[in-house]
Amino acid sequence: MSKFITEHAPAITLWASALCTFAVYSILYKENKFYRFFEHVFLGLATGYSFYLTWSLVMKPRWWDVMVGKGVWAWAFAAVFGSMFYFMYSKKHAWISKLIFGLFMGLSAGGIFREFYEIYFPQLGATMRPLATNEVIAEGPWATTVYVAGVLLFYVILFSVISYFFFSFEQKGKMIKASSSLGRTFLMIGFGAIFGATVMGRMTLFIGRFNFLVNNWAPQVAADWHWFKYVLPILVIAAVAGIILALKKKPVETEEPPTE
Amino acid sequence: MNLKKLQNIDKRILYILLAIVIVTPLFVRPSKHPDAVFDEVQNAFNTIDNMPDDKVAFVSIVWGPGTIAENRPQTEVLMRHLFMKHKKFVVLSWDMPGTKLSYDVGKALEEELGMEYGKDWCHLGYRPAYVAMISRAMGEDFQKQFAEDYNNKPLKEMPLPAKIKSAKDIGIVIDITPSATMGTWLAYFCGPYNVPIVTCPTAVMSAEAYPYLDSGQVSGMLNGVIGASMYETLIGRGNTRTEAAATAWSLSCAHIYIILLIVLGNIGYIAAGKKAKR
Amino acid sequence: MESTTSYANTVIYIIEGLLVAFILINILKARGGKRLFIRRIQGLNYIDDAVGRATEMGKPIAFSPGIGGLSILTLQALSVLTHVVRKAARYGTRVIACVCDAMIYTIADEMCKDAYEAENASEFFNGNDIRFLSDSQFSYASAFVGMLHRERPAAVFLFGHYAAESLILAENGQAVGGIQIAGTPDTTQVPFFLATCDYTIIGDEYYAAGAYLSKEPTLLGSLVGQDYGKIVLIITIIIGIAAATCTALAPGSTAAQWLSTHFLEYFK
Amino acid sequence: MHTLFAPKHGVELWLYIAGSLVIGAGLLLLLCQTPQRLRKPVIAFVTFLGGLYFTLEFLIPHDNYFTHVMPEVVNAEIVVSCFTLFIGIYNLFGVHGRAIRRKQPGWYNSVAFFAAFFLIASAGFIKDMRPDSAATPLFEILFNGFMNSLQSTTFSLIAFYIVSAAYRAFRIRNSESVLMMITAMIIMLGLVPLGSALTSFIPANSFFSFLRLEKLSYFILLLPNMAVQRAIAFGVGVGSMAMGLRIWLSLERGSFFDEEL
Repeated sequence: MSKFITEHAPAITLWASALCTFAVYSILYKENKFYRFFEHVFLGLATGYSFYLTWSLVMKPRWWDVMVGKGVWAWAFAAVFGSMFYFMYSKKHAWISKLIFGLFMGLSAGGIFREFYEIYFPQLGATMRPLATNEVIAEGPWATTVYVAGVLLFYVILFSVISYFFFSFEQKGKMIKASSSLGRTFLMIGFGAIFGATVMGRMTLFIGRFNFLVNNWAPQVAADWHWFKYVLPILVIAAVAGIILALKKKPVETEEPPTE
Repeated sequence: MNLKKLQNIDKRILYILLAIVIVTPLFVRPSKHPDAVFDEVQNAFNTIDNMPDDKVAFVSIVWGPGTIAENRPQTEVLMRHLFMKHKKFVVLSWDMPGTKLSYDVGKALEEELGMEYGKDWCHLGYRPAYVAMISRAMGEDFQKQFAEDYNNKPLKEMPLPAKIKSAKDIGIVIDITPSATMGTWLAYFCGPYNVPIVTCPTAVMSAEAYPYLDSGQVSGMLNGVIGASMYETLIGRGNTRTEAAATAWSLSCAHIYIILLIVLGNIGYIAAGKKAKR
Repeated sequence: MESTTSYANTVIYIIEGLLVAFILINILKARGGKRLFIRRIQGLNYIDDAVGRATEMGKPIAFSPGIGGLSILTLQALSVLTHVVRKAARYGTRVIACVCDAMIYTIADEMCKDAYEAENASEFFNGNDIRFLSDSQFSYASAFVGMLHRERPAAVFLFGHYAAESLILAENGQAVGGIQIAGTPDTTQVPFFLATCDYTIIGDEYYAAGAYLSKEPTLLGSLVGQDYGKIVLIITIIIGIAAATCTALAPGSTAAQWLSTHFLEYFK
Repeated sequence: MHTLFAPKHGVELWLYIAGSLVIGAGLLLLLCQTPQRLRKPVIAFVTFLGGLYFTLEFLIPHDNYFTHVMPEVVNAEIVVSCFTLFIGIYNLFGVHGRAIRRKQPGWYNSVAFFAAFFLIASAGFIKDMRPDSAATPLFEILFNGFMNSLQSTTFSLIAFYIVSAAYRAFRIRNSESVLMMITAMIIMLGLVPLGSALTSFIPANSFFSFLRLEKLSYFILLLPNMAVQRAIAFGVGVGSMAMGLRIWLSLERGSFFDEEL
C-alpha cells in the first residue's frame, strides 16, 4: 500500500484534482450526490488540516517546544488559560469562558486607538485638498476650472455619502434629505465600480482551474491513453447536448421574471 | 424570435458560453501586450527601480493556488525586475501551498538569469497568517522572528538574510495578495517604520487600494494580471508570448461577453414591458 | 534598540478624545432616559415579511452569521439572528443557522434556545438546526450551498462579515428561490448582495441594525454619539481644506507655516 | 524572582509544570466559587485590563515598556487562542457521529468526513515525525490533490455566478440600478485592453480624451469611487471606535452581554 502511494503520488494527485474540479463544477448544473460526497470530503479535510496546522505550526514551536524543550515552565499557565474556553460546556460555570472571551475582546478593543490613527488619519490628511494651487492657476483659467470642479465634486460626494449614514437626525430638512438621497446615488456608482472591477479577478480564478486541466491534467491523460484526444471532443459535445436536452424537457423552475 | 425570452436565458447556457469565451484566447495565446500603462503601474516600477541598493525588498506572498492565475504572473514579473536590476530581496509566504509555488517562481528565474540563492534572494518559508503580529515584531527584531529559510538552513549562514536586523534594512514591501492585507501592512509595519509599499492585489481588491494610492500611503500597484502584463511592457517583454498576455486577452473577451449579456437581458426586459402595457 | 514606532500626539489626543467623549456622553444620556430618534433603515423592516413568507409556504428559514470569528461584527449578526428566531418561534417555523466558528456556534446555540424559551415555544427548538459547518471559508461555503439545495428555505438571511464567498451563498440562495436579506459592513461584498438579494443593509447601517431592532438605550446613544463623531471628522476635514488651500496659495505666509506645522503635519 | 523564572530542566521542569497546573486548577476552582454578584465586575475588570495594555502602549507618547514586551504578549495571545481548537472538532464529530449511528439518509457522506479528517491529520503528524515514510506523499495527495483543488474550484465558481448575477440584476428598473449598471459596464470595458480599444479612435491628447474608456474608468475609480469608499470608511471607523469603547468599558448591550451568569 505504502509503496503504491509513494510510486504513484503525482498521478493520484493529478487525477484527484481533476475529479474534485468536476465534482464542484457539477453544482452549476444541479445539486447531486457526487457534489454532496465531495462537500463532506472537503469538510473533513479542512477540519483535519487546520487541526494539524494549528499544532505543528503554532502550538508546537511557540508553546510546547519553548516550555518543554527550553524549560520555560511558566508557559504551563497558557494551558490553564486555554482550558477556560471549555467552561462554556458547563451550565453552571459558563461564566469562566466569558472571562477569557472578555480578555480577548478587551485586547482587540484596546488596539482601536492605534488602528484609528494608523488607518484613518492619513485618510483624513489625503482628504484635505487645496481648493486651488498656484501651479494650477498659472496654467490658465480653464485648467483652474477643471481642477476646482474636480475637488468640489469630490467633496460633494464625500459629504453627501457621509450624510446618508447619519442615523439620528430626522431627515426632514430639505437640505439633509436631498444630500442623503444624493449620497445614495453616489453609493450606487461606487458599488457599480466595485462590481465592474471585481469581474476580472473572478474570471481569472476560472482561468486558473482551466489552466490546470489543460496544462497539467490533459497532457497526462493523453500520454496514458492515446485514444483520449479523440474521445474528449465527443465527451464535450455529449455533455453540451445532454444539458440542452435536459433543458428542453423541463422548463427550469428558477428564474422568476423580475419583480418591480 | 420572441425577444421576451432574452430576459430569462437559462443559467446553464450562460455558463457554457462563458467557459467557451474564456478558454479560446488561452489556446490561441496572442503575444500582444496592452499599449497603455496605468500610472499606478508606472509608479510601482519607479519605486522599485529607485530602491537604495543597500536595502532589501521584502516580498510578501499571501496568495495560494486559488488566485494563482493572477498573482503568479505578478510575482514572476516583479522578481524578474528585481533580479534584472540586481536588487536584493527576501520572500515570505503566509499561505502554505503558496510557499512552494513562490519558491518555484524564484528558483526558475534564478536559473534563467544566473543569480545566486542566499546572496541575491532568499525565501524565508511559511508563517501562518498573523500578518499584524509578525510584521510588527519583525520590524523590531528581524532575526528573532526568522531563524531559518525555506530549506531549513539557518539565516546566519547566508550573506543576504544575515544582514537584515530590523525595519531599517528593508527598503520596500511588495505585498502580493488576494486579501485585505495591505491595511495591516500599513498599520503595523509600513506606517510605523516608514517603509514604502507596493501592493499587488487581485483585481477584486484593487478598488480598495485607490484611496491609499491617492494619499501616497501606497507607492504603486499592479492591478491583477492586467497590471502584470503592463509591467511586462515596462521591463521590455512587450512582445513575448507570456501567461500574463494570454490571460489579459481572455479577460477582455469575458468582459465583453458579460456586457453583451446585460444588453440582451435589457432588450428582453423592455420587450416584455411593452407587451405587458398592451 | 531604539524603536521607530509612532505614538500618540496632541492632535490625536484632541480628535480621538472628542470622539470618545461624544460617544460616552450620549450613551450616558440615553441610559439616563433621554428619548432618542433613529431614522428608518430600509431592509430591516422586511425581516418580518420574510419570516411571514416562510411560514406561509411551510418552508424553513436559513441564516448565516458570516465567516467572522468572535468579534463585535459577528455578535451583531447574532443579535439579528435572535430577532429572526423569536419571530419564527411564534409560528413554529424552523430557522437553520449555519455557523463558521466553533465559539460562535456555542453562543448561537445558547441564544437560540433562549429565544425559543422567551416565546414559550421550547418544543419547536431543534438542536440540529444550529449547525457548525466548518471554519474554512470555502468549505463553509460549499456546505452552506449543499444545505440550501437540500432544505430549500423560503427566506435566507446573510448577516455579518463576508469575503469572496458572499456571491456563492447569495446566488445559490437566489437559485432555490428564497427571499434574501443581507447586511455587511464589508464594502467590497455589498455590490454582490445588491445584485442577488432582495434587500441589502449597507456599510454603517449594519452597525445601526442592532440599535434599530433592539431599541436598547446604550446602543441608540452610541449611534447618536457616532453621528457627532462623524461631524467632528467633517469639521476636521473642513479645517484641513482651509489649511491646505492657504498653504497652497500663500506658502510663504506665517499663517500657512503655522497651519502646516501644527495641523497638516499630523495627518501625513 | 529571577531564579524562579529561570529555565528548568529534567525532573525539576516537570515538577514546576505540574506545580503551575495545580496552582492554575486551584485558581479555576476559586473562580468557580466566585459569588454571582461579583462575576460581571470581574469580567469587566479583566476586559478593561486587556484593553488597557494596547491603549497605553499607544497613548504614552514616547518609546515605552509596553512596546518592548509586545512580541511576548502577542505570542501568548496566539498560543492561548489556539486552545479553542477542539471546540469545532467536538461539534462536527457530534453531528456526523450521530448521522452514522442513526443511519440518517446520506450517512455514508459522514463516513467520508471522518475518513478525510483522520487521514489528513494523521498523515500530517506522521510525516513530521518520519519524513521518509509513505505519509509524506499521502499528505501531498490529500492536500494538493483534494483540498486545494476543492478550495480553488469552489472559489472559482464565483466566475460563473458573477455572470448570472450581472445578467439578472442589471436591468433598467430604476435610476439606482441603471447607475450601478452603467458604472459597472464602463469599468469593465476600461479595465481590459480590448474594451479600451473601443474608444482608442479618440486622440489621446485632444480635449475629448477624457471620454476614452480607460480614462473614464480610471476617473470613476479615482474620484467618485474613492470619495464613496472614504466616506463609508469614516463611518465604519467611527463605528468601530464606538464598539471598541463599548467593549473595553463593558458598556455593550445585546444578548451575549446581558445573559445571566
